[in-house]
Amino acid sequence: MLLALVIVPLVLGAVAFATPSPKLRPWLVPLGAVAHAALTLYFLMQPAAAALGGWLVLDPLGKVVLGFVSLLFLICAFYVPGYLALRPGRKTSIFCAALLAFLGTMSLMILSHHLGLMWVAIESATLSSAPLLYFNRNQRSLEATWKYLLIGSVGIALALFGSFFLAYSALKGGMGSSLLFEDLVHDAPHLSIPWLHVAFVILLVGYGTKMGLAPMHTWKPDAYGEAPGLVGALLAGGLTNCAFLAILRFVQICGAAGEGAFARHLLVVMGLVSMAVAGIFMAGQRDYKRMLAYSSVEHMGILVFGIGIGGLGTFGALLHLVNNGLGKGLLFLSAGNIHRAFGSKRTEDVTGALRLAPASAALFLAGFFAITGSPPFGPFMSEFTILNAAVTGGRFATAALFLLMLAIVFIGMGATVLRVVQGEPSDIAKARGYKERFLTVGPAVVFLVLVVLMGVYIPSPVSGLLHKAAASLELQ
Amino acid sequence: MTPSLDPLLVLVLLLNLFLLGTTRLRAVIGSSALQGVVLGVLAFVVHGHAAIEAFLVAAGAVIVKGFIIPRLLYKAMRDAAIHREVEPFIGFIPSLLLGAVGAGLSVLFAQTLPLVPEHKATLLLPTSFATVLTGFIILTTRRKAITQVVGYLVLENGIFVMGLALLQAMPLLVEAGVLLDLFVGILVMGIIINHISREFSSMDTARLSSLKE
Amino acid sequence: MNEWLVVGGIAVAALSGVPGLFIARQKATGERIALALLAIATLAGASGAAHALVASPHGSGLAFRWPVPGGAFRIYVDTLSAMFLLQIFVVSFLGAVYGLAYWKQSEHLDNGRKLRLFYGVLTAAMALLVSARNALLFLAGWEIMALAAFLLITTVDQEKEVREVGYIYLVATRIGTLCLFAMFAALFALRGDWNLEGPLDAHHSLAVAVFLLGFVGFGLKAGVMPLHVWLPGAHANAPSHISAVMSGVLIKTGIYGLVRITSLFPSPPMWWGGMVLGFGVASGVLGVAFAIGQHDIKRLLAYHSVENIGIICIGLGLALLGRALWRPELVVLGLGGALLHVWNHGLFKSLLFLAAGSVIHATGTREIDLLGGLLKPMPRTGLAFLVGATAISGLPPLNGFISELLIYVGLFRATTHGPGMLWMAAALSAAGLALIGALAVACFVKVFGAVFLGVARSESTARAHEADSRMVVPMGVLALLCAFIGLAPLAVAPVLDRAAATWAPEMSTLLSRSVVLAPLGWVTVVSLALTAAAFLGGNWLALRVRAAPAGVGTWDCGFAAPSARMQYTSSSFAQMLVGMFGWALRPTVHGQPPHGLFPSPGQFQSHVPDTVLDRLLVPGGRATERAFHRLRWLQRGSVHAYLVYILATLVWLLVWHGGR
Amino acid sequence: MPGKLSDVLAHAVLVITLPPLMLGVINKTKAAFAGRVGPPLLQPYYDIIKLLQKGSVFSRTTTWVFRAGPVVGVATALLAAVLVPIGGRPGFVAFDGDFLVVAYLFGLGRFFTMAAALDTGSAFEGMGAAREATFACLAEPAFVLGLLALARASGSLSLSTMLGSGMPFVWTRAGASFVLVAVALFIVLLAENSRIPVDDPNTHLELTMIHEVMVLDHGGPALGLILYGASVKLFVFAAVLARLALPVGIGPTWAAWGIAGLSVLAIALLIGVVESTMARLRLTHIPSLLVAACLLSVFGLVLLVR
Repeated sequence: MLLALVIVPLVLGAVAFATPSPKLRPWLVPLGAVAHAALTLYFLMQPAAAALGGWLVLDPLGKVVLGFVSLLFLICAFYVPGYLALRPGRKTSIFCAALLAFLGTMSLMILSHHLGLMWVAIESATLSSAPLLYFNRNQRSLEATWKYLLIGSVGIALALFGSFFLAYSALKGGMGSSLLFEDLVHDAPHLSIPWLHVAFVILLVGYGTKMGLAPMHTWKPDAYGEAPGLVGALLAGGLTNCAFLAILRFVQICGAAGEGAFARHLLVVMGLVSMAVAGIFMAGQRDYKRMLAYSSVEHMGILVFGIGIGGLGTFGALLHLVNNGLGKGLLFLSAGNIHRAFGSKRTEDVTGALRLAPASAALFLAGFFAITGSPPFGPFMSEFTILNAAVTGGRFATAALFLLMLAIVFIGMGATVLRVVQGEPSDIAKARGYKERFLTVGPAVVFLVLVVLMGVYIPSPVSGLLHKAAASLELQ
Repeated sequence: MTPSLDPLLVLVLLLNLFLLGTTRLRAVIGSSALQGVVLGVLAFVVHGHAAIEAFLVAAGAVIVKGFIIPRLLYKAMRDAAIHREVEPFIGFIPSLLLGAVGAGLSVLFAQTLPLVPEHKATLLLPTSFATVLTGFIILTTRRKAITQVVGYLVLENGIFVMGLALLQAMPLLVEAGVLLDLFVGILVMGIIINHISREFSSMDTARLSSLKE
Repeated sequence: MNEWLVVGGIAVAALSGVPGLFIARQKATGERIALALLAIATLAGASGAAHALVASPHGSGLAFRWPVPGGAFRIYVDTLSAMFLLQIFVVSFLGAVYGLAYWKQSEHLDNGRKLRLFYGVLTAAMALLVSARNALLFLAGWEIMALAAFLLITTVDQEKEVREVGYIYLVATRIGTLCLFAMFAALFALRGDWNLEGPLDAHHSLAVAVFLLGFVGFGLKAGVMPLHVWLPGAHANAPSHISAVMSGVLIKTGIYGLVRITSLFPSPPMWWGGMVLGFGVASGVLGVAFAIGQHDIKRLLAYHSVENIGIICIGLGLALLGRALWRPELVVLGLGGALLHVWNHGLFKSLLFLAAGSVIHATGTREIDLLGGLLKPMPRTGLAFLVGATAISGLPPLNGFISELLIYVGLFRATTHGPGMLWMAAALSAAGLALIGALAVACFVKVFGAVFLGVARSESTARAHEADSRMVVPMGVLALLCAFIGLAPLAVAPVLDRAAATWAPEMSTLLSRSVVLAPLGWVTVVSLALTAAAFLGGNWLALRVRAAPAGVGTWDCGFAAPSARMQYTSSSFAQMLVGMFGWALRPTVHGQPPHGLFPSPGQFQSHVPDTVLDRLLVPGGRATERAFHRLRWLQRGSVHAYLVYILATLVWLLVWHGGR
Repeated sequence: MPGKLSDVLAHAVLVITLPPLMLGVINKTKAAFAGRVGPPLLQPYYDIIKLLQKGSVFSRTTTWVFRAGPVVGVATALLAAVLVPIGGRPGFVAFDGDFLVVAYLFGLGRFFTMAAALDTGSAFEGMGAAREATFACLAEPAFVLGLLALARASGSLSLSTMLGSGMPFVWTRAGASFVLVAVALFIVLLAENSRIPVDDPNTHLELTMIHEVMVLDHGGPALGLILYGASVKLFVFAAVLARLALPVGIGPTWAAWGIAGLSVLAIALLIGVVESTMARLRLTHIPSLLVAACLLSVFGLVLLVR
């Protein structure tokens, strides 16, 4: 029963909220994660499941995203107890509850094949993530949360608007207006093209806001910068990917309607714009968590760019969805540790992390190499696949731009990362006496192992899932 | 398509302009609430012959948009003990003009799109677009956090109008979900506004700009 | 068989540093284990490579499934790969031996283990990439090498300068890697698969892209002027045995890439060869010119790497021209000379860096003008350095002369019989080569004289001591190898012929042997005669002057009290030459010379920055960053502005794209 | 292709005996111009023999490198001398690219001479070494370019063939360019052997000297070796230049050898004339002279385009 994927985390969230013992509570998150992961694994084995009369369907695309989100959450969940132990005197009840609710709503969003329901789910996911951002309870985090909430809500309000346009194009096409994904794909050939175009543009902007494509990315640096590293990982690897999934669904509809070229063109443009903006804002970035936010903007750009290129690029993009998520997890968790170690996220105060928090700094450096697409890490495989798709497609100028952006981003990001890890730590920082703990370093290590694995040996089940998903996107 | 639709839609448009023009915060909230109520009525009128569910949707809209949310906002106002002016970035006349121009453009935009016959006559879609634009204008030109919330609300209203055009696409459950989300969203925003006014001793979101490059 | 040995060597080398991680920092056990493992790896890898060199290559190597998109684990050791493999393993091993004393674990508690870990990884990665036959495997090896090298360069990352050069290196290598991404993508579009195998049509537009991207990507690693920007700083600031490996071996992987890529195209257009030739001459002349201007002994050696890469490129360019014009003898001489010079430079440049390292270790400075008279306290190091200096200047009877001779003869053959364009280009390149040789002589006389001859110019130099035997032995081995190739070039000639046949298979039947084309036998005769004559003469003179009185000062035209500071410094030695190349070197001079009848004490300083890096790239980069900073007000913190962006994007897309 | 035994012997005799005589001729010529009697023709022999018998003194700063300088100088010069053909007669051995060996042998000799100079730690000798190095950098390309022209014209890579019996015929084809090359090589000869106008062997101002100042501290046998080595080097260049300038046909053996020796001495005479009629150039102007030599050779090459 697919609904379990949604119910279980929500229920556990409620339990966590109600649990009196602050000792026990953090461990409910891993519990929920394990349960969710187990369920996910079970459903991934199944051919294809549906529920609520086709409103909830687990199709190949959904399998990829769901599987990844579940994995991401599983690893991050085990970071929670260690992290909360580092932050004594914080109210953990809302935090843990919100985490689990976040997982539940994200699952709902992934499963739902009714665009309206999808909208409801992603809005709820946004709302449930607001308390996570506000965890630090200071002015900065308050401001970040406000911006995240307002911009996000407006964005997905637009998304709903777009969904209506889509429904209207069906209505105009002479069918009953429906927001069921299957109906839309089935009736796609009859959809009214102008409405479809407008609908896709609005949806791209709407869900693009949630995904963090430039120039709708403005909430990202604030949110990722002020949220705990763990939340950053979940947003960058979870919620953004859900929004991406939504966009993928509309690309599918456009493709079915024979308007794939139109959609892909927009995606390529948005992708390059996002990468450019990321590169510009990373240059000389003094705040390493904001830097990670821009890196996330860049990689969202790469995702849509890959889809826009199409062909092999589609597979590359889906592969990158996984690789980028893993890399971001690695980066955010290690960055979180460094933040704890130095008590600051400005590179003026943070230098020589390799000496103060050796493991985390090394992980951070590795994460940097991974996310910038160095062989043999996973992201290299996906970015290289996308590049090849562009070149073999004869789009040399586009490929050249893509490489140029990668270079700019690397130059900017490298400067900041190296400033953080290398050199001598200040005496104030040394005085803090931070110690690496297993629970805070372990999950990051797992991420590192996985991201390397994706680069040197992609397990056949995984590549099978990815190929199926890519195929389902490619059908015109 | 019943003819008694357009007057209500015109009323919605007028409320948009009023929202842009008024200087009083209470009035702003009130008019947005009124707009909600009108929308509820609209929903009922559009599918008047339809079954119980249309009634439920309409009722839900009226209750949530027309009563609960305004209550929340008034409460937030009281808690924050803010004085009453709206404090826009740009004057009221310019924003009125913007609204008017927006409404005009919306009509033109609706013309460019191929409508189904029964919508050709009505102002349904132009109203929707215009309301969405109004929401955006309020969101981008008003200083106070609470007015921005109202802006968001108006944006939603515009979308709701669009939804009226295709009710069977939005079954009751989803419609309810949307309303619920809206409600929770506003609730959370209200809470945050509360914190803001405590932390910053003001709701002026222009102050909320310490996070920047 | 060979492949298995090589793969085994790679695996062992990669892991050589790992056991040390589990051993207490203070213990020396870790470094011993690492060295032992590296020795095993070298034994396996080098023997595999050597076997591939002597026995004609057979079979098609190893091929396993590799479940990544486009990946296949294809390893094949042909003569080209084997030549590079042999050098990689041997030099890395010698460097490791040297490191045992130069970078004692007990003296470097914080970074010793890290250094050895990545030293092994670096060796393995280099060996992997030169034997890989699959684009992704190659790229993996390539980037692992680059990153390991970065971590080795920044071993002492507490120092600001080290951090800066590390960053420059990282950016340079990444840009190169991105070029290679594009190159392999184009290759894929050309071939349809990921194998690095020819023959391919050189006149396809994608082939041109492959060549140009490859030239930039690999040239950045090799340090072809003007792509050399990262090289001087990195070589100067890394620990000396790392510099030795980098300059001796690592930058050669760039050459390997060029050779491998060009080998895929049977009939390259003539301008390929011309271009490589031109850049070769440019890097040769400018590299050595910059070297002459340096004060820092390791920067100086680094610029000489640029010079020697230039010489190698001249050979490669000649070979390309020969292939384009179907002149097999040019292919043999050009490619043979280039590849032999790859070996030779690997030997004498590592030798020089190791010797420089022991000087630095003994005196604690890299500043040439603070050294002097070191031949007395450190005779062995001095002798080793002298051998290296003579060899790198391309003088008989050492190995540098052999490879340059091959290239010279090739150029002269191109001159004597050849169409107009070819022979004029060849003639000018020959003149350029002569200029390079003479400049190298000047530069190394300067270094050897200023560092090892005369008298010490500073306290620390005066207290210098001979290096530890674990540092001297590797230098000795390298020196002997230099002498061996110099005296018995016939021993390596067959390898070069086979390499040429591997590079240009379509010509393999026509290729005559380099022995026939170049006077290698006679060179041996002359060199032996020279050695004998010098030996006899030396002994005669020694006997004749046995009775010479000791302890007298330099006559120096009867100058009364010469002091150490009056010696001709390296900068004064170089002054005229630097002036001659001032148009390119742009030396910065400050200080005021003494003037007037009773001059107040004057002072004079001259400094030669890297024109490309310090006058072009760094300012350009700063300007770009400033431009980016101006765009930052977009992210100004106002949520209203952000919402406007969303609306604007919506409108923009609707107008420009929705309109379609 | 090694020559006949008689040839080898004759060649050896010339190489060993002639060089000092050239110095003698030069000095005689200069004396004649100066209206002096001048030292006897054989004076250089006396000097060298005397020096070889003297004892010597070595500064405490010097090392074995200081002693190696003269030895290597002589060894390389003699080896070069047996490789070059004299008067159309091939050298001991002749092979493709032998002229490169010659050039690089001189390079080696220069390397050690300069190193020996630096070994004294004297500012003067360092100065000399610096100048030697600098000017060699320009002389080398000029030399190679000249030989390229010869190689191109004669279609051979071996000195003995380039300057061999075919010379007269080649002259008929490439005379013009050979004239240019000859001039270029003459300039190179003056520079490489530190004669006026590049350097003044017997000035009394160390600051202006190049070669002489490098060997200031050598005395006794070492100095003797240096003198002899220098003269042999001069002989080698002169032999090449002589054959290029006077490509007379070959008669019977003895006549050929006679002509060879005389032509070499004629070059010496020419040098003497130049030294007596020209003033020494300022150091800063010497590079332009050598660049001019390079350009002459290049023109010589260009003339061969066909």
